[in-house]
Amino acid sequence: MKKFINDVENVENEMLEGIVLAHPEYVARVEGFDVLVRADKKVGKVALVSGGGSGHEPSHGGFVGKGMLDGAVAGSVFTSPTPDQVFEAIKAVDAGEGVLLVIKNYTGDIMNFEMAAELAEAEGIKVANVVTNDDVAVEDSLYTTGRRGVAGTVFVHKIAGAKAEAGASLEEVKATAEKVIANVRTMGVALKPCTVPAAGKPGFELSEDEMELGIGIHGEPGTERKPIQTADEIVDYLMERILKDMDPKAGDEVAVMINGAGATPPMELYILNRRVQQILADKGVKVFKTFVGDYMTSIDMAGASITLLKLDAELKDLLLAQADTIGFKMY
Amino acid sequence: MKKFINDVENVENEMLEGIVLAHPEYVARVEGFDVLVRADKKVGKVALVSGGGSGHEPSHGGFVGKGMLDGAVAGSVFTSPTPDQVFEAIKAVDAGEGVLLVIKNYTGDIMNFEMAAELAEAEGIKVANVVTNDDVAVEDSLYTTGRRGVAGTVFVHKIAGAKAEAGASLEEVKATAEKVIANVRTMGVALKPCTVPAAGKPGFELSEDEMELGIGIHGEPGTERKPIQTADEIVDYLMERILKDMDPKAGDEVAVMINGAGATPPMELYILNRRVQQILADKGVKVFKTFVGDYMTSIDMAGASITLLKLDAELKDLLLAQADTIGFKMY
Amino acid sequence: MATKAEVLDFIRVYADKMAEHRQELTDFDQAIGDGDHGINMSRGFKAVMEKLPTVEDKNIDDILKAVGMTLVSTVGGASGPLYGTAFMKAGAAVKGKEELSNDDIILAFDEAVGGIQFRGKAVEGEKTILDSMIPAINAIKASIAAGKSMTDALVDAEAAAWGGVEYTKTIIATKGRASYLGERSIGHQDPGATSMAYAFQAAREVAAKAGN
Amino acid sequence: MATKAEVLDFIRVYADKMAEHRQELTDFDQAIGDGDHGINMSRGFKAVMEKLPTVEDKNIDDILKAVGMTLVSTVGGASGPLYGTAFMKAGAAVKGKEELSNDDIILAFDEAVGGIQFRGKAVEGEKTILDSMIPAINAIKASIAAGKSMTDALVDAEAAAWGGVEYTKTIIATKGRASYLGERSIGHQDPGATSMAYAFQAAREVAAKAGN
Ligand SMILES: Nc1ncnc2c1ncn2[C@@H]1O[C@H](COP(=O)(O)OP(=O)(O)O)[C@@H](O)[C@H]1O
Ligand SMILES: Nc1ncnc2c1ncn2[C@@H]1O[C@H](COP(=O)(O)OP(=O)(O)O)[C@@H](O)[C@H]1O
Ligand SMILES: [Mg+2]
Ligand SMILES: [Mg+2]
Ligand SMILES: [Mg+2]
Ligand SMILES: [Mg+2]
Repeated sequence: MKKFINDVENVENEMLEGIVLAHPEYVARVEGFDVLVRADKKVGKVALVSGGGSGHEPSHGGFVGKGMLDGAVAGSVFTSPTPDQVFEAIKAVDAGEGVLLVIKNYTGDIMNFEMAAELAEAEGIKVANVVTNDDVAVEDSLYTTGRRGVAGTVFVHKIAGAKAEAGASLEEVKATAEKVIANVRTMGVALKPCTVPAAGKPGFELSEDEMELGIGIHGEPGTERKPIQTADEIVDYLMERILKDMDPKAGDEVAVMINGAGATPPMELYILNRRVQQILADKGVKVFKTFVGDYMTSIDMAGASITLLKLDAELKDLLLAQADTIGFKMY
Repeated sequence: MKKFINDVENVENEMLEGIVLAHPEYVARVEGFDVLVRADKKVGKVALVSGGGSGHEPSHGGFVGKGMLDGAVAGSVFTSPTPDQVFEAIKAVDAGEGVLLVIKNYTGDIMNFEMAAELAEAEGIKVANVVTNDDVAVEDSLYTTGRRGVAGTVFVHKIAGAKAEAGASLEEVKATAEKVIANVRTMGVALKPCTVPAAGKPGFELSEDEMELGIGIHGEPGTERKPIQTADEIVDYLMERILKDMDPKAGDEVAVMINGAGATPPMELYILNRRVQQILADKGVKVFKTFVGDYMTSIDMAGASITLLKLDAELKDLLLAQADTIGFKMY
Repeated sequence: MATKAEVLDFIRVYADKMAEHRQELTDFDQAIGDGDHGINMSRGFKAVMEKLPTVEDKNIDDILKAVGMTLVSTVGGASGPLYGTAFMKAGAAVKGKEELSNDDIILAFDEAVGGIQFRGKAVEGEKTILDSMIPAINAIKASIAAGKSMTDALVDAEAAAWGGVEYTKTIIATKGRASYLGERSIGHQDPGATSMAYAFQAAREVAAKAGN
Repeated sequence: MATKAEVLDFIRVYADKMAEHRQELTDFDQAIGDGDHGINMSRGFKAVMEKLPTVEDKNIDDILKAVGMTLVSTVGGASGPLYGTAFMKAGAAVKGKEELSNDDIILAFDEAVGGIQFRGKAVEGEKTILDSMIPAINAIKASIAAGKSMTDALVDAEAAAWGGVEYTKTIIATKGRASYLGERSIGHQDPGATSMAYAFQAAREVAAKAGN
C-alpha cells in the first residue's frame, strides 16, 4: 500500500485536522467529534446534515458552507458514522428550524442516522430525513435493500442546500430533496480497485485487461466484469442503463456530472464527457449545466461515474443558486 | 495501460472537445487549433496566454476565465505546444494592450513560445513573457537549464491574471508575474509513476516500497529515491528543502498549495497539509490562504507537491481578487 | 446460570476473538461486502476493553449497556447499531441483576435478537447475523427445556450457530450490502453470521471453564 | 551532389527510420528525459510524409522549408523547434536550387547546425543533438576536402555521428531535460543525438543507392 499517511488508525482524524487547517474560512470542527460544520453558523434556516464513511472526499465535509450543507459527519473509511457523532452534528447545526439528514441508501448509514434522529428528537429537535438511491446498477426490488446512494447525492446537497438557504421550511426542503432523488440517476465503472488504509490491500481485484461496470462507491461489485473497452464504448454501456431507467424525452433538460473516483485524471473524465454529451445531443436532450471532477470519490480507485439529473424550473434555479464550499462553488 | 481513452493519437483533441462541451460558459476553442480562450473575450486589457504539454489538467485550459488566463495552448501529452498553436492563441486573445506569455522553464516550452512570440511581433502584436522556475528540487546553476516550472505556475496565473483584469499595463503585469516567480517555491514527490497514453507504459519505475523525492511534473527524476516514509516524514523532507531556499521569517505571510499529481485522493493531500501547517506554525510563519487539490497534475501519477508563496500586500490583494474559471474560483 | 465474573469473562473472550479473527471476517466481507467487518468489530471491542475497567464494578445490566453503547459509538456501519442494540437490549432485560439464572440468560438473548430485528428489519434466511443467532438461541431453549446444563446448551448453541453460518453460503443475501450481488452472493459465508457464531463460541468456552 | 529526387528520397528514408526507431528513441528519452522523443519525431515525420506530395514538384529549398515548417508545427517539445529550424535554414541556404552541389550540401548542413545553435543556445559537449551533428558535418568537410565522393564522405559522417552518440554516454547533460539529472545522466545515450545520427544514416543510404 502506497499512501501519504502516518498511521492507518488515524487517517480520518488527521484528514479532518488537515481540512480545518487548510480552510478555516469554510469549516470548523466540533471539538472531540468527527464533525465539520460551517465556520459561521447560519441562523434562521433549516440545517442540512450529511455524512458517511470517509474516503469519498470532497464528500461530505467539502460541501459544508453557504448554499449546501451545514454539517458533515465523517465515519471511518467506508464505514457509516456512529449515532453519537451524527447526533452531535445535528445539535451543532440546529438553529431551531429543524434539521434534514441526507442519507445514502446503505443499511449501516440508515440505521446509524436513524438512531441519531431518535436521540435528537428525544431532545426536542425537529429532524427529517431523505435517502438517496441514484445507482441504476443495482436493481430496486423487494429482494434487495434498494438502489445505492452514490454521486447523485451531491446534487441533493446542492439543491436542497439552496432551498434551505432561501429560507424554506423543513417540509419544503425535504420535498425538494425528494424531487432531486426522484430525478437523479447514476452508474459507475472501475478500472482499478481502491485500498482501504486499515485493510492495507486492494478491496477487489481486476486483471490488467478488466473493468468492473456498475461499481459502487465502496468498491461493491456491479453488474458485469468485462474486458476493458474504449471510453466511448464504456459510456455507451453506462448511458444505456441510465437512460433506460430515467427515459428523458427530447427537449428535456438535464444536469450532467462526470465524477472521478479518486485516481482518474481530468483528461479521462473529459473524454468520457465528450461521449455523454454526444449521446444526449443525439437524443435531443438539452444539457443545462455540466460538472466534471472528483465529487464523490472512492479513495484511490481509478474509475468514474456518470450522473444525470432531470431538471424543472425550480431545480434549475436552485442548481445555479450561489454556493460557496471547499469542493463546490457556484456564483 | 488502463485508461478511459479511445485512441492514443486522439486523447488531446477529444479531451479539448470534452472540456468545451462541458463548460461552454467558460471556454471556447479556436477552431482548428488546440487553443482554449475565454467564452467572452475581454477587451481593453492585457491578455495572458499559458500552456504546455497536455496531461497537467486543470492546467492550463481550466484556468481560462475571469481573473486568470485569456488563452491556453495544449500540446501533445507532456510535449510543449508548437509555435503555430501558441501564435494562434496570441492572435485570438490580443485586445491591443499586449499579451503576456507565462512559460514554464523547459527548453522545449521556451523555444516554442519564443518562436511564437517572434511570429506575433512580426505581425505587430506586443508580446512579453515570463518564465516560471519554482522547483527547488533542481539546482539552479550554470550547468543546468535552471529550475523547472511546476505547480507554482498556478499562482502566477492567478495573480498576474488579477493584475491584468484590474487594467494594468503589459509592463506592470509582467513585473507582478515576476514578483510571484521570485517568491514562489515548490517541491514534489511521487509514489507511483504516470503513463503517457502514447507510450502505453509507465514513464519510470518505483518498486512497492519506494518513492521519488523531487519529482518533476513530467515524471522527471528528482533528488532522491528512497524507501517510502510516513506522510509527516515526507513533508519534513520537502519543507526543509523549500524553507532552506525561501527562508521565510517569523511573521511573514505565505500562501500554501498542496497539489495532487492526479491519482492521489484529497484524503492524502489533507494529511500532508496538516504537517505543512504545523511546520509553518512552529516557525511563526502566517498562512494567509491554503489551496488543496489537483491544480498541476502529471496525468495519473500518484504524488503531490508543496508550494509556498511569500506574500506582500499587493500579492495578497491579487490572490483574493475574483477569479472564475473551471478549475479555480475565488469570490 | 452466569455470574458477573463470567459475563465479564465472556466479554473479554469475545473481544479477543474479534481481534484474532479480524482478517478472516474482513476477508469474508471483502467477498460480498465492503471488506470492513473485521476491522469494525475489532475496533469496537478494542474500545469495549478500554471501557470495561470503568464499569466492571457495576451491575450486569449496566455492564451490558455500557458494552452496547460503546459498540454503537465505535463500530459504525451496519454491525455497530445491530451488535450495540443487542447488548443494550440484553442489559435492559436483566435490570438490577448481579447474577443471571438460565431464564435470565434466555430472556437476554431473546431481547437481543429482538433488538437486532427491530433495527435491521430482517428475518431469518436473508443472509445476516440472524442466521446464526436465531438457530443458536433456539438450540439453547430446546436443550435447557430438555434438562441440559447451560454449558451443554451452549455447546448445542454453538453447533447450531455454525450450522447457520454454513446455511448462509447457500442463500442469496436480501439485506445489507451483500444484497447488491444478487445471485453472486451464493457460495459465500456471511461475515455478520460468522462474527455472531464466535459470540456463542465465546459463551460456550466461558461456561465450560466455569462449569455451569 | 544531390538531385531533388535524392533529397525527397532522403526525407522518406529518414521518416521511415523515425517510425522504425520510435520505441528505441522513446526508451532513451525515458531514461533521462520525459520519454517522448521517439513519439515526437515519428509524429512529426508522419506529418511530413502527408505534406510531401503537395510540395514535391517545387524547388529543393521549398521542399526543405515545408519539411521544417511541418516539423515545427507538429513535433513540439525541444526537438520540434530544433529539427524544424534546421530544415528551414537548410532550405534557405539553397534557395532556387533544383540540384545541390557538394558545396551546397555543406552550406546547407552548416546553416542547419547554425539554426539549431541559435535556437538552443548549446555548444558541443552538452549532450544534445549537436554532439552527433557537428562531428558528422566536420567529417563530411574533411572527406570532401580530401577528395572523397559524397557517398564516401557520408559513410565517414555517419561513423562520426555514431561516435558522437557514444560520446554522449560519457558526459553530463547541461542542456535540455536531461540536465536535471546532473551526474545521473552519465551512462545514458542522448536521444536527440541518436535521432540525428539516423539522419546521417539515411543520407548515407540514399547517396549509396544513387552512387554519388
Ligand atoms: N438488516 C440487517 N439485519 C441483520 N444483520 C445485518 C443487516 N444488514 C447487514 N447485516 C449484517 O451486517 C454484516 C456486515 O457488517 P459490516 O461489514 O460491519 O457493516 P457494513 O455492511 O456497513 O460495512 C453482514 O454480514 C450482515 O450479517
Ligand atoms: N538546447 C538544446 N540544443 C540542442 N539540442 C537540445 C537542446 N535541448 C534539448 N535538446 C535535444 O532534444 C532532445 C529531447 O527532445 P524531445 O524529447 O523531443 O523534447 P523534450 O525534451 O521537450 O521532451 C534531447 O535528447 C537533446 O538531444
Ligand atoms: Mg462498511
Ligand atoms: Mg517532452
Ligand atoms: Mg462491511
Ligand atoms: Mg522528451
